[in-house]
Amino acid sequence: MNKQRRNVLKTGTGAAVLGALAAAGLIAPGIALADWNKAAFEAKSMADTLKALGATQPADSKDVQLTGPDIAENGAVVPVGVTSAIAGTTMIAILIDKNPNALAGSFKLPEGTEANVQTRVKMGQTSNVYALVKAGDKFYMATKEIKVTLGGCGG
Amino acid sequence: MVNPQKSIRLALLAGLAVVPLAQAGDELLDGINAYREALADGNPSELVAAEGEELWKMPRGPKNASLEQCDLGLGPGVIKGASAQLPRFFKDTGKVQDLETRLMTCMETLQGIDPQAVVKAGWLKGEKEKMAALVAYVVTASNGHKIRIDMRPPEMKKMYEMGKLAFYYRTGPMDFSCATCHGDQGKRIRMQELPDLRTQAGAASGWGSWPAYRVSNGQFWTMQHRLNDCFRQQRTAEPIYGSDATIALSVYLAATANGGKVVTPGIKR
Amino acid sequence: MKKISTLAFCLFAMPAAWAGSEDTYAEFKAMMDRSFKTTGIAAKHRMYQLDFQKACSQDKQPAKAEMARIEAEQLKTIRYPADGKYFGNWKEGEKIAVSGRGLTWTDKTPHDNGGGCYNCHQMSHHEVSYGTIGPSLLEYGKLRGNADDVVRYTWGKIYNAKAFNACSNMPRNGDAEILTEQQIKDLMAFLFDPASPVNKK
Amino acid sequence: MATKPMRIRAAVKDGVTEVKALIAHEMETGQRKDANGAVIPAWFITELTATHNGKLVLSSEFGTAISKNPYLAFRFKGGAAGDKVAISWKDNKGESRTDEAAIA
Repeated sequence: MNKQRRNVLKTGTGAAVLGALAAAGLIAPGIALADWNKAAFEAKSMADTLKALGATQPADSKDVQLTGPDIAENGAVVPVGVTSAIAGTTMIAILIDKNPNALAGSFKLPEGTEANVQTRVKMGQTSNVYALVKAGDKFYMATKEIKVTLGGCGG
Repeated sequence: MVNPQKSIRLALLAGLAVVPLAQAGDELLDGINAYREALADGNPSELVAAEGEELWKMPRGPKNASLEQCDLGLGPGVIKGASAQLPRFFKDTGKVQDLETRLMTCMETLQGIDPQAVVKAGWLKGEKEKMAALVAYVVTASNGHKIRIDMRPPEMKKMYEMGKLAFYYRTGPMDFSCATCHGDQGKRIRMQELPDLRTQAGAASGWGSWPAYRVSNGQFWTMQHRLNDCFRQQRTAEPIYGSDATIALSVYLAATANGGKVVTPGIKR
Repeated sequence: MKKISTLAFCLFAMPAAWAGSEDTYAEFKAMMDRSFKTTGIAAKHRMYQLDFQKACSQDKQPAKAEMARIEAEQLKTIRYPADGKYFGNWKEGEKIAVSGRGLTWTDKTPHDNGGGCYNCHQMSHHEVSYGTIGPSLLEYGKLRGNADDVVRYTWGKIYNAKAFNACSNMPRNGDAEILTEQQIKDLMAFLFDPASPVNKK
Repeated sequence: MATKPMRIRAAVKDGVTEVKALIAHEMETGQRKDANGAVIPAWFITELTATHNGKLVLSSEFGTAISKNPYLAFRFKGGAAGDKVAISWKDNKGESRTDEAAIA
């Protein structure tokens, strides 16, 4: 399906075809532009995930900020936010070292969208969480450890 | 032969003299409070409430009617502030009802839906899932209101007495009652702080923040669901959905919380 | 079985300090009776109180004499290990202390239960998620040593806490058959063993 | 299985529009088991995009570690009261949904 769509786009008649598909309710507008990075999401280790994202050796940067609680009462819902002060930031990704698959999500930022996203992630256990940022063709990173603990009884 | 009384004193002395109060726990609690604040914005209960609004307005049941004429105590169709004044005594049914049993009455009288369809459904399945959505919608309309339970009717006074007895009723293999965990100040289970439900402040923070979305399982829980799981953890037999004991407990909690602020739907661990 | 046999005596008797009328109490019992049902292993007879449970079902503790009477009665239920060995494996004990599972209507068997100790007690140096309903048990063995009377008292307390405080919040782990003798031995080791994280940083 | 509506809030302040969205989705990891021990199959949003008056302002990819009923907040320059912000998602079962809200 994705491959087909890309081909459609390449032929130049894509816009019209996409419009028709969207109108028919077959695809949602805009979605055809995205292309789920299976290799990155299915990678297990941090290293393999970074590789799949094309981010070899990201530099630690103070201009990337990862916000999140020091301790989460429940790993099922951990609020995290990433901001980047690096000009020309085009991508933000959130990685969790000790999860079965490190990559939680990635966000592509078109011109005009601020490098500032917040979401909520699942954590299987206490782990380092990484914010990965792409600006130009370089990658930058920030880290924070988030502890996951048990809340109520029955655990 | 050991003198057990002497041993207790020894053990107590050792405990009190040497073990410092757990200061480390306070920093952790601060951290957890920060975590909870981060969750308050964007409460997924909104998604459930949106479904509930649709259900409220949708003609359903054998009578193909909506719930828009349902009287939750403030007149037909009035939901603003209604759940802040529940449970209450209803003359038309001659009963003290909580939000859920009152909604069941409306579903029966307006829509022709058998209350047993709600009672017998599994949690968050079938008619109970619909009930949860309706509850989310209704309680959202009381967010920020004051808890105002009308305790004048004698039926309410009696339910309060019954609820208080139920609150302290120790039973089952673990000898627990509600008061085992909620009958003292400043206690917690694991990292979970426990409101002291005997006091106005404790009851207001507990009663006033349910129903709620629970992030641990991603579910919206009504008060009946909350109470049911309290009894499960107490290891008692299972309370019947909407039974008098559950309503009596709700009256006891709500009346104790009177004057407190409603923050519903809540968001919980 | 003894739980069911006491049932007949307490169904309609009021707690001693109950201030309301006998009629109201009878009505309360009737309400409880129609409000609960058997689900899975959680049979309805769990709602019928033992005498001491009833005595402890008020906002105040019973009178001193009543407390002493209950404690004496409960003390008789404690069974010390037949082989005289009080200590099992602390690693198993830690698992039991961590687990809060068992005996609910969603549990399949009444035999595979946790101790739920962390729900109420601080216990080890590394577990930060502990409750405060009970006192801290950190460095339990290190602080108290392992003299016979301390060991025997601790066993008794785990087996039936009501023998030492009639209305204790702590379950009767042995008497109510929540934990097995072996599990209590493992918990004892967790509390006393110098190598256990209760005692060792 | 019908999809459920999202809740989208968008507000403009000082020339920047902040969007907050709650999306109804199970986000099942594929690593949990049901009561009978059978694996509950993965079911999660893979792609999510947002547009402002039809122009792309965010395109994201999710894995199974995004929480159930995902929450998302982001900001873009521009936007005026009454403009439309639309969010679309697609999941690994091929289901999709679009909802929109007016900027306040």
